[in-house]
Amino acid sequence: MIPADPALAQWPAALVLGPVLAAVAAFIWPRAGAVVGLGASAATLAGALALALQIHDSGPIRTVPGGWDAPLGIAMYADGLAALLLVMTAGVGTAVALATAGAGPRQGTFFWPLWLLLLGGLNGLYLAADAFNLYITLEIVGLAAVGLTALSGTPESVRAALTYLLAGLMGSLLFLLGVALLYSAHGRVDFAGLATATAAGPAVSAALVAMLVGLALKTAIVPLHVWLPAAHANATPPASALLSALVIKGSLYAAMRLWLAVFDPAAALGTLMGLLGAGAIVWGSVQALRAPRLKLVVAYSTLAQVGLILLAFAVAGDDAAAVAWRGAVYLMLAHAVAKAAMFLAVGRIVAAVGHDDLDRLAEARVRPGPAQFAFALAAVSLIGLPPSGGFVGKWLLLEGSIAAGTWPWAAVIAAATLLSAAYMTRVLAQFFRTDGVPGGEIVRPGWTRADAVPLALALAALGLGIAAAGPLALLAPVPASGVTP
Amino acid sequence: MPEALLVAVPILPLVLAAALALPWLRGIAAAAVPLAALPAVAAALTVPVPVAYAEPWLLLGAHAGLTETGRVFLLFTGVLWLLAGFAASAGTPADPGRTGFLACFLLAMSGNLGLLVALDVFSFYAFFAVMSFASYGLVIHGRTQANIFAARVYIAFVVAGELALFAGLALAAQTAETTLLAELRTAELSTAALVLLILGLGVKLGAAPLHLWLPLAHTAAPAPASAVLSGAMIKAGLFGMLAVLPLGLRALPEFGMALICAGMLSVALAAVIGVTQRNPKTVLAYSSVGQMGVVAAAIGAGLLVPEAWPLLGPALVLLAAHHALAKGALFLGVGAFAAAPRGRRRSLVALALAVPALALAGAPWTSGSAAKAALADGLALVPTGWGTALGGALILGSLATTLLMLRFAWVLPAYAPNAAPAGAAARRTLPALAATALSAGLLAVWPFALPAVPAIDPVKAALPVLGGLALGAGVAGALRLGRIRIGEIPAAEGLALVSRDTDTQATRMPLAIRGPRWRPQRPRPVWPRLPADPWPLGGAAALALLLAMALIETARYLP
Amino acid sequence: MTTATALLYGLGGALLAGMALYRLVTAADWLRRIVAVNVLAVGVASILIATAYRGPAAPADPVPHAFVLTGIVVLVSTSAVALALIRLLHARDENHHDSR
Amino acid sequence: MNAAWLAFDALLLAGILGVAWAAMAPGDAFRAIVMFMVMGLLVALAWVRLRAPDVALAEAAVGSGVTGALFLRTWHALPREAGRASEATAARPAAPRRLRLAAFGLAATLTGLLVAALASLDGTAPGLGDAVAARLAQSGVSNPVTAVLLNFRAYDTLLEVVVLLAAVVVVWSLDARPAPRPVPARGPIFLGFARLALPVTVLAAGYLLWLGAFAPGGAFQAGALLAAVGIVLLLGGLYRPGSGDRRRARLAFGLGLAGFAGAGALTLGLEGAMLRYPPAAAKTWILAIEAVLTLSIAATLAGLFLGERSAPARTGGERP
Amino acid sequence: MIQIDILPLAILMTSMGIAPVLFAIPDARSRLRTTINLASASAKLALVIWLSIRVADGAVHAARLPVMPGLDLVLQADALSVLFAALSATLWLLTTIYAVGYLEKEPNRNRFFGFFSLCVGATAGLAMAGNLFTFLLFYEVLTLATYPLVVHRGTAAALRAGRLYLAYTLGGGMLVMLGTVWLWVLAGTTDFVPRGVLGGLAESHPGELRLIFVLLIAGLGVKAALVPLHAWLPAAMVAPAPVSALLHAVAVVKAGAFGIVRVVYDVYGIDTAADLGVTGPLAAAACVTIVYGSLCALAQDDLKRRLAYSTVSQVAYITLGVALAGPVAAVGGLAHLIHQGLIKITMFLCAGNLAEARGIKAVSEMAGIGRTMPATMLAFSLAALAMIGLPPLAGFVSKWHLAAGGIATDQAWVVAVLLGSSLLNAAYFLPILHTAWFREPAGAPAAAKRPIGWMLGVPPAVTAALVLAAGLLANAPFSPLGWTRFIISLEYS
Repeated sequence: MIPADPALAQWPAALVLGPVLAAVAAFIWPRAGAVVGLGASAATLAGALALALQIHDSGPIRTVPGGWDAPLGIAMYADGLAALLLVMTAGVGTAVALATAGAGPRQGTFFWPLWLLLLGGLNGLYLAADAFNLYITLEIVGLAAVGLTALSGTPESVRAALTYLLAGLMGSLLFLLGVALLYSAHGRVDFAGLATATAAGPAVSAALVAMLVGLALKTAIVPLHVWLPAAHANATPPASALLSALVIKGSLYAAMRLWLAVFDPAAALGTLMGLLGAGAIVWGSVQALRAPRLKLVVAYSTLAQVGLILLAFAVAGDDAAAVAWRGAVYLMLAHAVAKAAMFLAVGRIVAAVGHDDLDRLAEARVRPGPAQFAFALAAVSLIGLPPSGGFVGKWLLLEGSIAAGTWPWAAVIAAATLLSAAYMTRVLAQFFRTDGVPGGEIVRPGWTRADAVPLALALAALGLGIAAAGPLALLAPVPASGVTP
Repeated sequence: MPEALLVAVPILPLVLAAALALPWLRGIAAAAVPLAALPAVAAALTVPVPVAYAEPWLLLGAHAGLTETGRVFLLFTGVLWLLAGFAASAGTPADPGRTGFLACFLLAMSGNLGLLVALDVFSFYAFFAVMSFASYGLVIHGRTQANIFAARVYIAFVVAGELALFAGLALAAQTAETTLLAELRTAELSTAALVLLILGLGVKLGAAPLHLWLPLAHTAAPAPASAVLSGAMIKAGLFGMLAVLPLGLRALPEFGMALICAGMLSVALAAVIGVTQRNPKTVLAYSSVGQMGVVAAAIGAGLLVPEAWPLLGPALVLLAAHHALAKGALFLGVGAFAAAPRGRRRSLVALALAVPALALAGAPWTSGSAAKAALADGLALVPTGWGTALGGALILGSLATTLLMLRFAWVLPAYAPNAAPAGAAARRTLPALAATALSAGLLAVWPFALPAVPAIDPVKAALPVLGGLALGAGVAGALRLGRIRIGEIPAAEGLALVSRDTDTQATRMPLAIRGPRWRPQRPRPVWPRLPADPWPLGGAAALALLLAMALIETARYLP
Repeated sequence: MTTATALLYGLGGALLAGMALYRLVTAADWLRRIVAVNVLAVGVASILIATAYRGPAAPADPVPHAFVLTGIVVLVSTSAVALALIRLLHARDENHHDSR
Repeated sequence: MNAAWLAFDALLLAGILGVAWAAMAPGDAFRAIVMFMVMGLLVALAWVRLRAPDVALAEAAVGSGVTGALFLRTWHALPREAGRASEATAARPAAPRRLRLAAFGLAATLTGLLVAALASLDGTAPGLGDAVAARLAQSGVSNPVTAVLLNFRAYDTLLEVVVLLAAVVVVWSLDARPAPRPVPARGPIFLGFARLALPVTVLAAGYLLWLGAFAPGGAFQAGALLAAVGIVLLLGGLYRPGSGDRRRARLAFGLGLAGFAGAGALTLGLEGAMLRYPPAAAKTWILAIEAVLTLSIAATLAGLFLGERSAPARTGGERP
Repeated sequence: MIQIDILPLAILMTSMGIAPVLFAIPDARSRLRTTINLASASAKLALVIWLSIRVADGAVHAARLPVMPGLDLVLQADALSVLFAALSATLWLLTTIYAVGYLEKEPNRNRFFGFFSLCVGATAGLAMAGNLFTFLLFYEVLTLATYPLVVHRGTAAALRAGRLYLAYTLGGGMLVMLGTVWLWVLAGTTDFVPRGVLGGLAESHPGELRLIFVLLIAGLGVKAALVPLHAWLPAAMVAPAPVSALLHAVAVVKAGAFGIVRVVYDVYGIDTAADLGVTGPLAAAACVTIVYGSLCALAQDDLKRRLAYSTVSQVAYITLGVALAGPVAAVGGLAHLIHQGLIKITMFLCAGNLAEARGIKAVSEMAGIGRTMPATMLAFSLAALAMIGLPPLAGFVSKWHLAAGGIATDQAWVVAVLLGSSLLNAAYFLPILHTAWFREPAGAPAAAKRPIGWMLGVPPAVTAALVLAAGLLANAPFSPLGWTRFIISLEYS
């Protein structure tokens, strides 16, 4: 477990400390915010990549900060899964940071410390191998996310942030309840110990339920999603991008990790998760089909996408499940990249058109082509059409469910694809519509540097469909043995 | 050299047709139309038979060549096209449809001549199709309602015939595993194949009941076109049958009887309906139907009694040649008559037309009588029963023809086409006279073509003609005395009921199945406003989910 | 739960948590909801403390105590944010009322 | 004897539950807040009873004290005129009845299940008490809780401080306009009390901090006390921060985390593991960190209480 | 194990690679755009020709890139790929020339040509796909690249058509994906191998294989416009003429048909498919489509709609040829893949010229147009007659082989279907010719909107010439027919 080069054992801790220190700096010296933020994000990305390579070559890394080993001490555990999400977070974050820095000081000085805290928190979350440690990282992520939500300062955003915070609070307290139950049942909270601990009693089951629901609240799994549409639709574009691309992935990852590494849930529970997923797909898609605002459409599509990922919980059978899990993780990855691209693109569109009222979009005289193009590319990945990361993930998910012989899930996946296509087309049609423009000549502003980031992200989302071999190699051991620290 | 000549037979008209498409060549091409058929005549006269060439790259492997029969057909067809071309090029350049007409004329010519030098199914079918479809332009040329209606009927029959031919050839070629007409003839063909082939070729032949298009088309088309239509093109059907049917090789009694019946029916119909017509061209058309009825009957006899074929075959060829020249002469003559100014020229033409008319009627010492005699010899070999019937049919045929010719002579003077072909009367008269001369001289040149024709018994030949004359005179007298008027039975009797409202029907199709139309309604987003405070719902949902999961997990601990 | 005392407080914590959950969902005003959250936290905390209790003689298990300490601080921070949001929300409301 | 204790426990619990219910029941917000604070004190008492003095102290100081203060401040900022429907106050109608019933049923069932789960525990789980006791000597401090907080599981504590910073960042990022109603002038009694109380409190805080190493107490409790000092100072207007102080305040907020995380980085470099102190100097490290934390926590709590904008010297509308 | 092969990659890149460039070129710089377009199109054609020569020599070209464990992106050139690639390359060049002329003044040309080349690139990818996975990938790319072309006009009607198009094709794509994944799970491979990859599975899992077949064919049938999955095709007529031409001749419709060919021959293997008893129903579906499409075409007055329905009917010939499970019929079907492409593109280009030059969109408006636009109508007539199946034109060759194949496999009823269909073809094409050539223009002839430049005039002329040549020189070794025979000789060796 302990890698050959002890220096590498420090990577995980550094990935948490770095952003945190940067956050402090950015908070104390607001003027330097952008510089610090960009630098820290890029550095984190580099570190995450290095870690990923290391893990790819010589297996997972386990370190114990403080030098006290679990269960008394806390272990940090970095396997392919964690590494992948670390890279995803740092990568998407860096891109969003670039876009924000490009947008100038409008975002305000508080974006940077918040983002860096979020980054540190997420990194800690991915690396956590201890239930209580996980709880605190969840809190960091939650607070930073609330801050980002309220950043735009509009009344809607404030109300949304408050609802979000409350949901998050309930979630994390349920999670904490789970931790308490676990401790009282096993006398320890480190994953490795819990995984090997015998005798899953009612208390442990209760813990599982409490933790799952707590995380479900934070992940906005339908029907616990009430906070999400408002929160994601009213934040500033970069904030929305971070929120829907990264934040919900944190809690989802935690649920996945616990599900795979700590508990052995009843099969029926998996089915229930699948049903929740199906419900999320239907509800999210239907709402996205009816939403009057562009940003709402994008926000609701997040619900549907999360639902799709949930289906992996329902697929049983060792090999089949392994494939399905890989698919789910890859979907998380693809969704993060594509959704970030999409929200940034929407930001550009709204900036150019002046509103995001879907029905009046076709009447807009200004047509920000590059941004719309980026949106379309991102949509391709979200729908899950080749060549895109979404497609690869969907393929693996399908493969898993078919291999397991669970037909309903395959059907649900197909339906999800078509539904997402439906509501994305609804938006794209507005872009192409030109006869609605009252009289005037249509203005097509050309490229600007600000379009580069969303476009690059969208292209990356497509690239994930071609260059899937590498990431999947990282995930190869998932879930067999790989996820248990 | 011979190969080049054979290739030139269909190609020259094609080239000219193509040249017509180019404005700067149009004049020359139009002027060259009369010469388009020259290679055909030359080839027929010079190329030694039998000869065959293969061109594997063309189509699905094309074979060109000339058979004994083919040569004769090529000869009289070529001659007829030559004369008709001369007449056809008479129209004034002012005529708007002239270029199109000439183009179709040349295409049809190329098809007609080409199918005579084709030895394989593909090129035969190709040329056959070119001829048939190009003739549409000849039939519709006048653009009158009658033209359009005739053209529609014609094209309908053509399409049907082509399809039948296509299927028949496909079936035949597959079963016989060859694409050579000659080998098809010797092969054992399935019934379906034979039926389809006979139908496909029969449409062109124009024997009842597939004749409906013929009177309309021949009436509607301009004189030169009618001449080739009824003189040359319908013979293509006969040529096809001679080429593919196992005549003289195998007995196909059922087909034989069917054809004989069809033939008799044609003769009867032609006589009864033809005599009531007022338009000389229609009368001529019906006489063609009658003649083709005889042809069909003869072929039927050949299928019934293969032994008779050695006699019947040459007789049929002779009949074809005779009918081609005579009918061509008559049609060209009608055109010339209509074009010629009243007076001596006109009466001259009228007199000249008596010759082919008599020939058709089969008056003694005419080609007609010779052909009939030859046929009679052949039919004599058919066992009694069918034999007598056929003999009777033959006599009835010439009787009917005589009547029709009388009728023709009767209605000709009154003939004044609504659109009198303008100008160049001479260029219309000369070919008519030439054709007349040829049909008259046919017997003289015939021995060079085929084994000598049997001696003609003038009395036997004259009887039906005289009978016809008598009958005609009698009937006419009776009608005159009894003050009885007979209305004209509309040509193409069966179709006469069909509406002639062509303008609409030309474009609108009878079957009207609308393609499924997709009416998308954009979903109006009726938005249930997010509750200002959605939290209680979400919280309650969380509690519910907690309970659901808890119950599922609890189930583990229940015994 | 080793001792009756511990069990008692544990169950008490459970009851607290249950009450808090109910009120958290049904309370109509934000202030009350935050209070409910805090009560919920206390409930969870008392379960932990009860777990740590090893009877009057033995020293208690310090790790749960540490958990609770951390939890308290985390909760006060979160509550502070929530309350700040509430104040801000109210101020916005005022703006709205003024603007109307 | 034991029975008596049980009776006491039951009574105490009943009281806690009752007060808690009252704190959450609809009605006057002020009463609810007071009830909540009372509950905090009772809970602290209960935890003392459960031999968790550190936690009790923290609950009293932070859970009850600071949180209560925050609640009161918010309550003070909210409109109290009846009639105006502000979703922040109880003036609005409660959630629909059907939902209330459903929620009650659900909550009740869940509580039942939770109780069952807890009851099913046989208490065989050893816990980590022995492990802590075994390593206490090497931890550098003699108070096991402090040992756990700042040595064995120092990483958790580090992240906890991150949460604290995150909170203050968010609170300061929320900038409401118009500026809140001015704090009412304090009467002379308040000021007198303040003059008397402040020095004492500061001393107490220092004592608590020092105490934390081997007895109940520590950075957070001490920080809470100091925060109280700061709040009183500011509320009483005894100390008016200038516009430049906002920078200093931020510095103070960040200081603790910077110190702690810096220590982490340092140890990572020196010892090859984050927050693994050199065994000999463990106590020094811990006390140093705690000292920094205390100040920073105090500042942070104060900052959370007051928010950025209560620096009077500034006018709104800097940021869009 | 990445495997690089320049030739296939180059063929793909000549159209896909330039798309970004075309997107980036502003509308104004049309000369630059045209240069790039034509250069790449010609380059592609040259490369394809070279490739076909190499393949005829038996050389193997394959490039692969691993995407998922066991699933590679494979570009591979076999005889069948070359057939399709050659068609698309040739017609792309012509259509590009035409499109440049057609869209001279319109806005959004950069978008149009960008997606245009993406579309053709996807077609090339489809042609060279070495396994079903790769095929699926390009199949969807094609769907997406075509949508902007369909809705190019930006009118409400266009967008409606676009929605319909996406609804159908994405649904189909989903079915194909389901089938592919299932096949992958079942067989562990999706490679295209002559005579199929299923091996013993046909005995062990017949039911599943049938279901997979249904999924795949249904999915591909959407693009191949098999009734009842065809409704999108007539609706897509709102697209600009070059797009319709491409849609019907090369890209979308043919992709479906080509996919069906691949599935039947190189995934299942014709024998296995026949043993599973799935070819019969397929043939039946094809026949229904043939007849129904023609019947619908009869009713249309809008020229392009009539052509669209005729496509529905004609493309089913390809399916029919495949489904008849005999070498001769297969030759007919595959040859029709090419022939129908040539014929249909001619018709659509001519239709486009009519609309551009005279604003003529309906058959009823075409009276006497033969006089005013003889060249265009000549090309159109040639194509129409070819479609009816008259010798010596291309259509005859394929029809002949289909009929012969049907007879050879003792399914003579096919001949009946062909006759019926040809009859209907004649019934809806001949009136057009009659109207154009032999009817007097009703009232004043439509005024000329714009002259037909060489860019609009030459492409249809060339394709018409090709239609004639493909029939006249059918037996020549490098004619479509000859190449098809070569392919089938491999299949039925």
